Amino acid sequence: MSFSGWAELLAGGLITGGIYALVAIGLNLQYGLMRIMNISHGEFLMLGAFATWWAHTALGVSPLLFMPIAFLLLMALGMAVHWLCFRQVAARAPNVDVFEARSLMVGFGLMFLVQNTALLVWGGDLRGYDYLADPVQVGEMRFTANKLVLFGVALALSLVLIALLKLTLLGKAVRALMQSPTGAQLVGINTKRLHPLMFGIGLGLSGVAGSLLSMTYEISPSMGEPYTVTALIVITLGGFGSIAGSLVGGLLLGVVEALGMHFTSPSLKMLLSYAVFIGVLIWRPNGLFSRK
Amino acid sequence: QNSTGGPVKIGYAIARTGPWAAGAQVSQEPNYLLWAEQVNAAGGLSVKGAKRPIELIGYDDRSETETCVRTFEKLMGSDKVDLVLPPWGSGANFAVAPLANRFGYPLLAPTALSRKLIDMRLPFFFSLLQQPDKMMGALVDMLVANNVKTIAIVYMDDLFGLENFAALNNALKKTSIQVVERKSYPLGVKDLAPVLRTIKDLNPDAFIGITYPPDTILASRQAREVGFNPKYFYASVGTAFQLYKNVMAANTEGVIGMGSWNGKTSPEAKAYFDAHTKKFGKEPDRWASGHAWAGLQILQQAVEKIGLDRKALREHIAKTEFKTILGPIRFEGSENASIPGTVSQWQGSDFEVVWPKDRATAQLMPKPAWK
Amino acid sequence: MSNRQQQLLLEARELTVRFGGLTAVDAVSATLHAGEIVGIIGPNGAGKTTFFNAISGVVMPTSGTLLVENGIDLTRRGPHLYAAHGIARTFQTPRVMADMTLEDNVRFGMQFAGRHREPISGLGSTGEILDMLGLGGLARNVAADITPSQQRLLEIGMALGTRPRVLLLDEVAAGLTEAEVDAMARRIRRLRDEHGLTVVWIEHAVATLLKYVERVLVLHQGRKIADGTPAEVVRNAEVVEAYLGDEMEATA
Amino acid sequence: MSAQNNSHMSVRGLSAGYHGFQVIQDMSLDVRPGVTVVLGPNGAGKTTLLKALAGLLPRAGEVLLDGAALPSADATACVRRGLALVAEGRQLFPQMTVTENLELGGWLIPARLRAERLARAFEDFPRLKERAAQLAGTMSGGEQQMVAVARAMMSGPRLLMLDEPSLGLAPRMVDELLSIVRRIASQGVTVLMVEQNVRKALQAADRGYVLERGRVVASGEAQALLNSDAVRQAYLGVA
Amino acid sequence: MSSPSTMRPWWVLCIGLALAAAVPWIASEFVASVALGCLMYIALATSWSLFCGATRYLSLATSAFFGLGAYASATLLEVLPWPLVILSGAAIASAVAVLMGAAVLHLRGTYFAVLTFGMTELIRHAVTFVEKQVSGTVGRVLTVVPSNETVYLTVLAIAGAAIATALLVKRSRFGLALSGIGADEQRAQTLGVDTRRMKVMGFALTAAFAGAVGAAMAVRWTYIDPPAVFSPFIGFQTVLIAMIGGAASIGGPVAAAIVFSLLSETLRLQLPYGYMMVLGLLLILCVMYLPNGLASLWRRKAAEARP
Ligand SMILES: Nc1ncnc2c1ncn2[C@@H]1O[C@H](COP(=O)(O)OP(=O)(O)OP(=O)(O)O)[C@@H](O)[C@H]1O
Ligand SMILES: Nc1ncnc2c1ncn2[C@@H]1O[C@H](COP(=O)(O)OP(=O)(O)OP(=O)(O)O)[C@@H](O)[C@H]1O
Ligand SMILES: CC(C)C[C@H](N)C(=O)O
Ligand SMILES: [Mg+2]
Ligand SMILES: [Mg+2]
Repeated sequence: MSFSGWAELLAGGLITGGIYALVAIGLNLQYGLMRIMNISHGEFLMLGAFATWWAHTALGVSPLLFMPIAFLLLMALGMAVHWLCFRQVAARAPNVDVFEARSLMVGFGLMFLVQNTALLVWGGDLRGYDYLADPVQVGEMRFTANKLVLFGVALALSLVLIALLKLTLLGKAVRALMQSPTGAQLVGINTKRLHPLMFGIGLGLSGVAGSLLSMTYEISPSMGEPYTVTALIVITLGGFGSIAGSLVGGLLLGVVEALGMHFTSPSLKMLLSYAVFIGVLIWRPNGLFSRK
Repeated sequence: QNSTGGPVKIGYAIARTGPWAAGAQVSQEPNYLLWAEQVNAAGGLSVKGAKRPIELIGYDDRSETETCVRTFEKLMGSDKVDLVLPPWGSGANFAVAPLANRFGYPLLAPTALSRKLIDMRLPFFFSLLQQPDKMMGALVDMLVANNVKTIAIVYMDDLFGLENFAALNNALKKTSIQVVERKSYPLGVKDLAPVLRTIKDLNPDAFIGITYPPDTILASRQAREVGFNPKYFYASVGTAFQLYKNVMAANTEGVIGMGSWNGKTSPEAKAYFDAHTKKFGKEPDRWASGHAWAGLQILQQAVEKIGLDRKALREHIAKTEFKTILGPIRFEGSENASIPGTVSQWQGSDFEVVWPKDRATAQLMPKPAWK
Repeated sequence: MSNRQQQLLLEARELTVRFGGLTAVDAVSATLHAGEIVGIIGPNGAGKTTFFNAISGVVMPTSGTLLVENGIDLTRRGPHLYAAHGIARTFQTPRVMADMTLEDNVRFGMQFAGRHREPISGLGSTGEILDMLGLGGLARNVAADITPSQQRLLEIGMALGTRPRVLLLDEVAAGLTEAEVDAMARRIRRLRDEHGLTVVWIEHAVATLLKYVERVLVLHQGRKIADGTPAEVVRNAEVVEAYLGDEMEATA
Repeated sequence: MSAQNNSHMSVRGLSAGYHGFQVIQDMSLDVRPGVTVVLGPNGAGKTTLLKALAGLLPRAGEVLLDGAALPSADATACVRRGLALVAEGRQLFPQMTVTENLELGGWLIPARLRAERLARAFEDFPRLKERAAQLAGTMSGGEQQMVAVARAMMSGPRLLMLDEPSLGLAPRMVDELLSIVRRIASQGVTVLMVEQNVRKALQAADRGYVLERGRVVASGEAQALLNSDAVRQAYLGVA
Repeated sequence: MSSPSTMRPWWVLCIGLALAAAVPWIASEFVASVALGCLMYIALATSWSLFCGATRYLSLATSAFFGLGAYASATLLEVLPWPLVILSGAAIASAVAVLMGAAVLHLRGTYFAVLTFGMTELIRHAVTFVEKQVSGTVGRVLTVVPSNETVYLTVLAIAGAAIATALLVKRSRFGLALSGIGADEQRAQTLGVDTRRMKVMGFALTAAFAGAVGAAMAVRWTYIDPPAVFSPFIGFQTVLIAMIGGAASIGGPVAAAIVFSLLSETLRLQLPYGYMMVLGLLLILCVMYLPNGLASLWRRKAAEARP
């Protein structure tokens, strides 16, 4: 293969990796920082996607413009969900492990609820629209515009979050809350406000991911599960709570898959990716980039 | 069994949730609803001349074989409905067909596409869609007729993909067409670009994708993205959907795939097409939907003639030729013996049948480059 | 069985434990004979707990050798084997089985490490063990419901349940008043005197500890800096400098 | 510091306990500037008292800090009012580094001040500086105690409450800790401390309270308590 | 050991089994089929909580074992007698569980859950791949299948065996070791438990039941392929049922399997469009207001009854 062919292959892998990272960000905040294993992550992503599709096809709103609105909508929804369910679950659980198990169940409940609400509203068939699907020439390489946008947003969001969590104590405070609720109260962390906010941001980011993904992939109410799985794999690889880890982990996974696909076939690729994933976790049980 | 008066109870389970829903909700269930509505609007289902309303009893099978089996056991075993309609897809039909056979319910399946199912020789089972050998045979004939020398194949790792792939290879054996690449991919694939880039470098005359709707669109979009412009671009399932037009917009032009009819096939087909579009706000797909509708027509005609004696009904269906929107249909064993393999192509706003010549609604043309 | 006083129950040879760049236990060699009662002291972070962890199999030593009764080499083997060879321990931060009753906590060890071991005379049943610790009245309470100091006692009970020959006690008297520490020391002494156990005891209440043990190991920055009778150790300049300060002046 | 009779925190008619089970009954105390120590046997209610004052437990009665009432069962609000507590069980964030633990101690203060105080904490406890990047949960027992004390001081409290700060500390470290406590007190921070190390605690304190079964049974100047028979008998094991 | 209170669960089990055994002959095919669904999840959830409930290792590998059992059944159905087919399903699943357990049982919590999920997917793709290489297609058609009653009685026997095993284990040293691992693994080790061996054994035991259930159920579907038999939802649903019931108890998962199956079936048939929403909502409410599972209902009662 020519040099530009290789470049294109790698860049394609990076873009796919960027998508992986984007999908993982929201869950990383929720699980990595707050131990809420939100198994309905993909469902909220789906809501973001449907809202965007609907706004575009029914109201003619540009998906790009709608993206921040999707963020706010889902964030509000997230805060409401936290207020209604997780607040009480957190208050009643005797320790973090139990909280995790229970929030997993709530996640399943939300998954059923959200997916089937969407089904009632929009029906079960596939939807999609045509937006920014024109290929853009980047040097020798060609990619569709919507994918480049997606990659850019993934990168930007990751960097913003990394900076936010690095430069402020926000992320640490949220993690503190899970490690010792009493300790967190004693240093003055407002436990009642911070968690809904963080959960909301997590869902908001799922919404943004959904919004962007609806430009490149078809959407349906049952589209969520694979994204949840992807997100879970990426955050496990990168280390729970580490945005940088997921970004690098996601990109790496994308490149490895692209190469695997080039040298074998997409069928074997799945086998390879899972083998790599399992191998990595057995070799580095706390994620690729853990210090230990 | 309520043989006189009262509504005719027709039961089915089909995917409203889960992975099968996307297919079932395009090609199958809407047709059931539309059919029942139309028949009832016309006074009811004619049972040997006596008109009785249809009472449709539909359940969700959650895309689970076990749930599907259980529901059909309820419908046929406990509720003893008058007739059943098939579930979606080969997997569910594999499980339900023997059951229907045991209970003696004719099952006219529009979306069960496996030679193995035909080979089980279940007297009560009838398959409406063309089998892989026919579809792939037609495709290869068409490629040969248009002087295609090299092709690349991408196919899916499930029964549908593999059977079609095998049939395609089989059909290719008799030709001099050279296959430059064969790659398989798993269900739920999200990226085919690396494969398409490799294929692009090999520059085949035709691309054959044995794909399901999401991958059909993925392959089309990514072929456009990488600038892969073969003379013939074939992607099997989903090209016939309205969705394809929605997402590919102007780029549908010249894309070929599995399709067997459209509004021009017959006036009845046109009427059906319009009624469907009107009721659901979306077009039926130009492949399986038509076969689903034809299956309902066959059932309706048989009941009109025979009544609800299901054993007699099955004898009648097995022996008679029926008039449908797709033309006359007759079964040989479980197989639809009347409709040959077909190929369709997007030209302008319609998915035209382009092969075989005698069913064609338009001429095949080479695909223009992606825009 | 040979003379109790001479039988070697535990031997650590050049035991080293590293965490990354930090050497928590640095080439410590020590022996423990049947019937001894030994104290371990040393500043915070000296490596006392880590030493316990190593000689009970809880952490893998980076290097060195560990022998238990009859010269069996258990280096790098799992904690359950140490327990099976009669080495029992408590944890500095209590790790009781929170959902089980006190009784069941003590019985747990009896069902595993203690199953094929000879009962300790006078401490053969859960009742006897809990009574000896003064927890008899709480036997049917759930471990989560008792105070931290009581949980430290229960830790001893759990260890005794394994019917050990060697008992490793890590700051079991923390959080007690001077008078209570003294009572605890007498209790520990009884475990040796009346029940024939061999005891190693870590405690920062040096004055009391030194009154009740016969030999003291002093750890400092992971190294063993002294090993002798209490009298010898209090006079050791290095020990005074590193750990005791003027602590012993008040009571000496 | 103009509150009634010179007390920084005054407690009147305090009762507290755990779901229906009253541990502390109708207790009144005055915490004056300087170091006040609370003594008492196991289970007397010392920890319960501190938790109630710090807002970790609901309570009845009146608690005034600088003359203004403190809310009940709202620890965060209490911290905002200048209270800090080193709680029983330390309540560290075990999966975070020492530095992160300390930084979070300064959650409520501006970043610049936080850095300053962090440096100060590292000065007081050199061991923590050595182990700045170690996870708090892997520190030795005594080291964790240092983290807990240092973290409480990060917020720059005006009233510092310590629940058995010497727990698990080596004797020299206890002395050092108490001298740090004295220094803090001399800088105008009021200290209320529960201790089992009675002798050393009373030597370092200005005043003391003795609790038994949820009631104050003795109180007064530290020196006087140290010499009182009751204290000597009950806590020091001397007749 | 044989006081009335310790014998009671056994009586309940025997009576329950006897009643359940009569279902295919006295009730309609559909009722039998619903009962079969209950039994399947009773077997899966009980055997899952036997290990996972006690040790608090959240395994998502149930689908893998189920699928392996199903495939074993599809391959061996024509060459072995039915009981041996079931046993082979169990044996293959537990053999794989031993390997899997040896590789991942040192990881706890979410890592373990995610890894078992990953391994399930790996197995699914591997089976697809191997099948494609060997036979050129995917999936298997099962033509000679035992009668519905045989399948029903088989699954009933497996469910009965799972409950009986759970009862026996709960009172055994093995069971104590497992709950010790759940409470504090390292502490249990220092008290003499060979945790590694116990975990692998427990995991294999769980897998054996899932494998047997898979082997028995596969024949109902005529055609099986990897997506259907390795469907992650089988694993999810098992976990969900066990947790709704209260994974630390035996009665809980059994009750939850029954309640959940009946409820979801009733809702599905009565509310064909909104039933999953209702189910989701009920699940959330259940976690919020009955956080310790259904088992806490009668435990609380029992505690109140005792003075
Ligand atoms: N897992 C670990 N990772 C890194 N450092 C560790 C770990 N465990 C212990 N340490 C360090 O090793 C040193 C020895 O710790 P250890 O717990 O043995 O001290 P100790 O003598 O018991 O102290 P204390 O009297 O305070 O309990 C300490 O400095 C501690 O911080
Ligand atoms: N969470 C709780 N629930 C119920 N009762 C409790 C709880 N915590 C403490 N108690 C009880 O309250 C009483 C006072 O406990 P507290 O912890 O305040 O004592 P203390 O004086 O701090 O003792 P120590 O010296 O052991 O720390 C004790 O009898 C104890 O059993
Ligand atoms: C193309 C579809 C209508 C066929 C169906 N997916 C099957 O399983 O055979
Ligand atoms: Mg220690
Ligand atoms: Mg206390």
